[in-house]
Amino acid sequence: MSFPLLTATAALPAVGAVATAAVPAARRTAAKWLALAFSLGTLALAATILVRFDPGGARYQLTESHSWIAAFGVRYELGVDGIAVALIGLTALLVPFVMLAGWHDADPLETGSRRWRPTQGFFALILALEAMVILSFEATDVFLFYIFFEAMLIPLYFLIGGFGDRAHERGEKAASTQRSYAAVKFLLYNLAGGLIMLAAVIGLYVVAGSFSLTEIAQARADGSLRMATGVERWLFLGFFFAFAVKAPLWPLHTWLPNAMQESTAPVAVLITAVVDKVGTFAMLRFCLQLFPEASTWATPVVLVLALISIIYGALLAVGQRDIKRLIAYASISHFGFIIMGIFAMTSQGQSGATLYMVNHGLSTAVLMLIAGFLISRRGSRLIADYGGVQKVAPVLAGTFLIGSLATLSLPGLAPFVSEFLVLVGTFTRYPAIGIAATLGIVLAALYTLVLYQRTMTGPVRKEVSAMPDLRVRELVVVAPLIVLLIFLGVYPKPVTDIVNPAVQQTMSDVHQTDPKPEVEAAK
Amino acid sequence: MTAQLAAYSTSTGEAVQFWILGTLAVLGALCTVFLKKAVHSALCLAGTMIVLAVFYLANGAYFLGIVQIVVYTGAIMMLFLFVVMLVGVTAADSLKETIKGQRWLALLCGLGFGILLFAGIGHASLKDFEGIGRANANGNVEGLASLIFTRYVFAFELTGVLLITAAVGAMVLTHRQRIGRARTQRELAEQRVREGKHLPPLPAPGVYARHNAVDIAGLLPDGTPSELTVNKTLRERGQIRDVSAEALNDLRALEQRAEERLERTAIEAATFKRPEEASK
Amino acid sequence: MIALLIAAPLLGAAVLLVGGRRLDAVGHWIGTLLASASFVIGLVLFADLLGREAEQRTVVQHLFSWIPVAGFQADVAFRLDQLSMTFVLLITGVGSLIHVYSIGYMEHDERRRRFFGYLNLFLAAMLLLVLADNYLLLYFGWEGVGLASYLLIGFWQHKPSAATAAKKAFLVNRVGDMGLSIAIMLMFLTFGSFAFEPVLSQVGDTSEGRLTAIGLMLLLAACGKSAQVPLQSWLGDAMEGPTPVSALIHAATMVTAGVYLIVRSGAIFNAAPDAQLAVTVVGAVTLLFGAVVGCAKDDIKKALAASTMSQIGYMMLAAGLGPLGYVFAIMHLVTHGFFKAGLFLGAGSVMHGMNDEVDMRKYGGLRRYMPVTFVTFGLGYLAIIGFPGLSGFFSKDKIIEAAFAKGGTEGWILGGVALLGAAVTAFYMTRVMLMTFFGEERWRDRAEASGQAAATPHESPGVMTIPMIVLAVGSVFGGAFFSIGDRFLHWLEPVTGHSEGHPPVGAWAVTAATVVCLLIGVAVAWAQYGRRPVPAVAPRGSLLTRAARRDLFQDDFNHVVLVRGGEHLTRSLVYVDHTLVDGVVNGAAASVGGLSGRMRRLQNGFARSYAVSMFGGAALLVAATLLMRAV
Amino acid sequence: MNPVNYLYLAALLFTIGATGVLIRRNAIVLFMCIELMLNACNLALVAFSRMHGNLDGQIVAFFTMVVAAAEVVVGLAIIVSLFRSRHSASVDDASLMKL
Repeated sequence: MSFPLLTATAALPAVGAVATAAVPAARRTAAKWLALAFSLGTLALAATILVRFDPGGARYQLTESHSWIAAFGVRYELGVDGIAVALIGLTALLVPFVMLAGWHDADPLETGSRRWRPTQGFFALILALEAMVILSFEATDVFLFYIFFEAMLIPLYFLIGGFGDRAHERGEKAASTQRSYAAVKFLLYNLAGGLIMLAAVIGLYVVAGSFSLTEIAQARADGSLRMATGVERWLFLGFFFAFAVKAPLWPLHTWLPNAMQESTAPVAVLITAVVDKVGTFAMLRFCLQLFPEASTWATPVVLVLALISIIYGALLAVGQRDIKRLIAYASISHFGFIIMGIFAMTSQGQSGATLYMVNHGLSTAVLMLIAGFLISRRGSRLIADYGGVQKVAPVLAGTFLIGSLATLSLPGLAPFVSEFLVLVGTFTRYPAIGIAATLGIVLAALYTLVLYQRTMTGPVRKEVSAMPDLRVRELVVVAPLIVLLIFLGVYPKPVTDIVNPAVQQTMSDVHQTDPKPEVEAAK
Repeated sequence: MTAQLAAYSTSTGEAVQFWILGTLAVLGALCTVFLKKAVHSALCLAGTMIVLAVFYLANGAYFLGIVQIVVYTGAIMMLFLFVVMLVGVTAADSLKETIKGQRWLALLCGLGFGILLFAGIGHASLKDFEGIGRANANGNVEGLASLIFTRYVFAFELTGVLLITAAVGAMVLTHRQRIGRARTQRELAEQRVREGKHLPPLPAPGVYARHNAVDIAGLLPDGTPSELTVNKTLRERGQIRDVSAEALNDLRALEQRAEERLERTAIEAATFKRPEEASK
Repeated sequence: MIALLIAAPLLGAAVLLVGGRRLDAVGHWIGTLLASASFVIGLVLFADLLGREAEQRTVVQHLFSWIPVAGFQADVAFRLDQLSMTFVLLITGVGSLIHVYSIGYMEHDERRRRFFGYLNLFLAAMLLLVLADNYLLLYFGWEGVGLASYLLIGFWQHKPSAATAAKKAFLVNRVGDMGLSIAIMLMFLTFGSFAFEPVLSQVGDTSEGRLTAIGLMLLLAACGKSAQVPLQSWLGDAMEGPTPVSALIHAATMVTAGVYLIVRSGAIFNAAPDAQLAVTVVGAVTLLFGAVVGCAKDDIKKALAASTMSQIGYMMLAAGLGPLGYVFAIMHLVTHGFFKAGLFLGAGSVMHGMNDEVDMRKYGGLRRYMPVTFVTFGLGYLAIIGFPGLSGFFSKDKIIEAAFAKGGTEGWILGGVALLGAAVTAFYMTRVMLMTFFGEERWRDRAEASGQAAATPHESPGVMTIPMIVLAVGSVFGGAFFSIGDRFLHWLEPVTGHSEGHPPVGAWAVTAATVVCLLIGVAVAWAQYGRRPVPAVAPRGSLLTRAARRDLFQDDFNHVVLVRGGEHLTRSLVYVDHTLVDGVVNGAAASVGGLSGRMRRLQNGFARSYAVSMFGGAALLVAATLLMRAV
Repeated sequence: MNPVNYLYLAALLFTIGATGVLIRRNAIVLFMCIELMLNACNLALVAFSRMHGNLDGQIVAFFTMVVAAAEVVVGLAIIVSLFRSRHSASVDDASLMKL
C-alpha cells in the first residue's frame, strides 16, 4: 500500500493541534513556533499532493478507502480531484500566514495565572480547524464529509467566541457580550444548516443504499440509480441549504458580518477564505454530482439568489461604518459570484467559480489581514476613526490599496480572471443575469475605494499621526500573498490546468454542454 | 349452561363474596387516598389488603393469601404505622392543592387511564379459562415451592440479594454518623454556662397545668404556657396542647367564687388578660 | 520586441514602487530613461514597419495563453499595425516629454519617485491597451490606465478634494468598463471569441441588432474613458492631479482611448448604423457641452479640461461617421495630443510660476514674465482654434468637411454643430489666452490685498520649457506634415479603411466657413475680455454662464439622483438587513428561546408534577398499544 | 360471575392508587398508594394464574411482594431521614430543582 498522503496531510495539523495544546503555559513562544512548524509541514505535504496530482489522470486520485462503520456502509474514503487540490493548497497556504498575522493576537492580557493558556489554545484551534477543513475537502464519503463539515464548527466557535479584537475591546464591556452573540449565532445558524443536511444524508442513504460519493455518482451517471423527481429535489434542497448557509447565500448570510466583525482578523480570514469555501466546494462536488437533475431544476432560483447576494452584499458594504463588516459584506457579494458561476452550468462559469474560491481567499486574506494590522494600531474598527494613514504609513496604505484593487477585481490581479470567467459563463446562458451581475463590479469599486479614501487619504488625523508602518513580520505575511495575487492574475494557467478536467467532469455529470457561439450555431 | 360458560363462571358464593368484599376494597382504597390523617389511611389500606388476601384465597392462591395477611398486612403495614407514629400521628394533612392544575390533571389522567385499562381488559380475548384446580393438585405451597426452586431459582436468589441490599440501605439512610467524640455531661454543662441561655434543667411539662401529659406545656406563673417544657420533637411537629386558657378560666372562676363568698367587687378584670394581649 | 515596449515602463514602475526610499534620489531619472527607452523601441519598430509593404504592416506577437479554459481562449498577444503604431509613438513620445517636464515640475515633491512610478505604470497600461490583440487584453490595459489615472489624480492624497476626484474618476470609468465587459461577453456569446481577428472578420455572419448592442456597449465604454456625455463629469475634477498628469493622461493619451476603441472596432460600427449614429450624437453633444462649459470656467485647468472634452467630441463625431471619418478622428487625436499637451504644460508652467494659483482671474499680463511659456502656449492656442496652417486647422477642417459629407439632414446638422463648436472653441481659448497673458497684472492686487510681498512670476527651468517647445513645434507643423500628400491617410487606410465623402458644398466653402466662425469667436472674446478689464471676482453672469460654471448641472444631477439616492438606498438596505433579514433569524432564535422558557416552567421541581407527566405518558402508551391492536 | 371481574377490580384499585400518588403530598400516604397499586397488580396476577391454570402468576406476585417489601424499607428510611432534615414529610418541600 502506498503512503497515505491525504490522511497524512490532514493528520499532521491534527497532531500539531494536540502538541501545541500540550505546551506548558509559560512556553508561549515555543507553542507559536511549534504550531507554525506544523502548519508549514502541512503546506509541504499539500505541495506534495499538488506535485503528485496528475491533471490528466483519473478523476479522484491518491484515493484511500477503509471500512469504518460497516453496519451502515460508512467508509473512510478519501480522494482529491482538481478542485479539491486547489482548495487544499489554498488552505495549507493561508494557515501559516494567518498564524504569523495573529502572532500576538492571543497573548494573555495580564500575565498572572499560570494555568491560563490562551495562546496555546488559539494556535491549537487553528491547526485543528485546518485539519478538519482539509479532511472535508478530501472526503469522498458523504457521511465522512458531513462529520467534518460539522466538526469544524467547534474550533471555529471557540476561535470566534474566545479571541476578539484585543485592541478594540480595551475598556469596552459590551464587546464580549457581542462577541459571544456572534459566536452563538454562527454556531446555531450553521448547526441548523447541518441538521437539515444530516436528514438529507440519511435520506440519501435510504435511497441510494450507500454513502460513497463515487459509487452514487457512478450509479447516477450510468442510470442504475434512479431517484423519483420529488425525492431528488428534497434531498438536493437539504444539502443545498447547509451549503448555502455556510457559503453564505442571501438571505442566509447574516451570521457572517457578525462573526467577522467580532473575531480577530486572522480568524475572520479563516472564516471567509477557508471555511466558507467548504460550502461552495460542496455545492460543486455534492449537489451537482449527486443530484444533477435537481440542480438543473433549481438553477434559476439559485442564480437569482446569487444575483441578489452580489448586488445586496455590495450595496450593504457601501453602507457599513465598520471596516470588518464592510469586508464581510464584500465577501457575501463575492460568494454570490462563486455560486453564480457554479450554477451557470458552463465550463467558464465553473472554472471561474473554482478559481474565484482560490482568488477570493487570497484577496480577502490580504485585505482583512491588513485591516487587522490597521485596527490593532488604532484600536478601532470604525472607518470614521481613520484618515490620512497613507501619509504616515505608506507601505501599509499601498498594500491595502492592492488588496482593495484585488477586491474590486482589477485586471492584472487574480480575482479579475475568475470574476470575468464567471460573468462570461453566466452571460452565455443567462444574459440578463450576467448583465445585472456586472453592476456588482461598479459597486465593488464604490465600496473599496470609499473605504480606501476614508481611511487612507485626506488630512492626517491626530490619532493616527504616530502610527507605525508595517513591521517585518507583517510584511512577510502580506508580500507573498500580493505576489501570488499578481502572478495568478497574469498567469493563472497553473491553477486552471488543475481545475479544468474536474470541471469538465462535473459538466458531464450534470449533462450540460457549453452553448455554442451563435455564429457557429447558425452555420 | 354450557361447558364453556361453566369454565368462565364461578360459584354464586364467590360472586356474592366478590361483590361485597370488592365494594369494601374499593371503599378502603378511596379512603386511603382521601382521608386526611396518615394513620387513618394506613388503617384503611390494611383493610383493603386483608380483603385482597381473601380474594387470593378465593382464587386458589393460598400461600399468597396467607403471606399477604402475615407479611404485608402484619409486617409492612405495621412498619408504615411505625413511621407514621414517628412522624406524628395526630398531624392532619391539608388536602388543599398547592400546585396549579395538578389535581385536575391527576384526575384526568387517572380517569383516562382507568377507562383505557377497562377498555383493554374488555377487548382482551380471555377465552380459555383453566381454573387453578389442576395446578394446585399437589398442594399450592408445594407447587409454588417446586417452581421457585427450579425455574425461578435465579430470580429468587436475586430477591434475596435485593432484600439484603434494602436492609443495608435502610440502615445507611437512617444511620447518623457520629463525627466527633460524644460530649460529656461536664462539657455540656460548661457549654450551657458559656452560652448563658438556660442554666437550670428544663422545666417539666404540665407543672402548673394540672395535666401531666408530655404534650401539654407547663404554665408560667402568669398563666401563659412555656414552650420550654415540651419535648423538642413535639414542639417541631406543632403538637403542643395549650391548656392555659383553661387554667385562666379556672382561676377566674375561683376568684369569682371568692368574691361571692367574701362579697367583694372585682379588682380589675384586665389584669387577667394574657401579657401579649395586654401589650398590644 | 513588441513586448519590450510594454516591459520597459512596467519594469520602471515595479522598480520605483517596490524600491522604496533608497531610490528617491535617482527615481525620476530611472522613470524618464525607461519611458524614453520605450519611445526609442517604438521608433525602431516604426522604421521596421515603414520598410514593409502596406499590407504586411500588421505584426502579431503571441506571448502566452492568459486564461485557458474550455471554449475560452484569452491570450496575451500583441498586435502592432499602423493604428497601434500611431498610438505607440504618440504615447511614448508625449509621455517621454512629460516625464522630462515632470522632473522639473515635481522637483519639490517628496514623493517624486512614486509619481514617476505611477507615470511608468500608466505608460505600460496604455501601451497594453493599444497593443492588445484581443478585447480582453485591451480591457486589462483599459482598467490599468484607469488605475494609473486614479493614482495620479489622487496623487496629493492629503487633499480630500483630490482623493474624492480620484475616486469619482475611477467610479465613472467603471460604469464605462461595465459597458466594455458586456460588449466582450456579447462578442463571446456571438462569435465564441473576442480576439480582433475572428470578431471583426465574422461581423457579416450575425444580425444587425446584435452588432448594434455590441456597438452601444463599446460606446458606453468609450464615453466613460473619453469623458463623453453622459459620463463626462469626472474629467473636470480630475484636474486635481498634478498638471503633467492632466497633460499626459487627461489630454493627450488616456482620454483618447475611447476613440481608439471605436476606430479599432470600426467593422462592427460599419455594420451597425444605429450604433454609429449614437456615436456621432454623443460626439456632437459633448462637443457643444464641453465648449459651453469651457467658456465659463475660471480655473485654467478646468477650462482646458472642458476643451479636451469638446475636442474629443470632435473625434467621436468623426469616428461615428464611419470610414468617412476614422482617419481624421485619429489625425485630430494626434494633433490634439500635441497641442493640448503643450497647452497643459504651459498651464502647468504658469501655475509653477504663480505658486500653484489656478484662477485665471488672478493672472493677467504674464507674457512679459514668462516669454517661453507665452510663445509655446500661444502656438498651442493657435493650433487648437484651427488657425490656418497650424495642425489643428488641418485636422479639424477635415472633420467638419466629413460631417457635411455625411449627407442629408444629418450631414447639415452635424456640420453645423461642428462649425458652431469651432466658433465657441475660438471664443473660450481666446478668453483663456487673454485672461492669462494679456491685460493688467491682477496678481499684484491679490498679493497686496493679502498683505504679502508680490511674488513675481518667473519662467520655468529648462527641463520644463524644452518639452513645451518640442510640443509647440509639433502643434505647428504636425498637421501640415500629415496632410500634405495625404500621408496620414495612406498610412492608416489599410487598417481603418477610408471612403471619400462628397460634401454638398465645396471643400473650400467649408474651410472658409470654418475660418469665418473662428474669426467671429476670436472677435467676440476680444470684445469681452481684451478691451475691457477682467474683474478679479467672477460676476454673477447669465443663467447659461452659471449653469456652465456648474458643468451644466451634471454634477448636481449625479449628486441628487445617484449619490443621494444611493445613500438612501444603502441606508434603507442596511436597516432592512438588520431588522428584516436578521430579524427573522433573531426572531426564530428568540421564539425558540421563549418556547424553551415556557417549557422550562414544566420543570417546577415538584415530584408529583413529574409523576403526572409520567402517568400521562403511560396512559398514552397504553392508548397507543390499544390502537395498534385495534388496527 | 365472570372471573374477569377480578381484573376490573384490579384496574380500578390501580387507578385509585395512581391518582392518590398524584394528589397526595404526604410521602407516607404516597407510599401507601404505591402499595395499593402493587397490590392491585398482584390481584391481577393471581387472577391470571387462575385463568391460565398455572402458578407462574402467583410466583410473579410473590416476587412483587418481596420487591415491595424491599422498596418500603428503603422508602420509609428515606422518609425518616427526610423528615429529620426538613421536619416535614411533604414531597413538595423537596423541590430544590424548581426555578
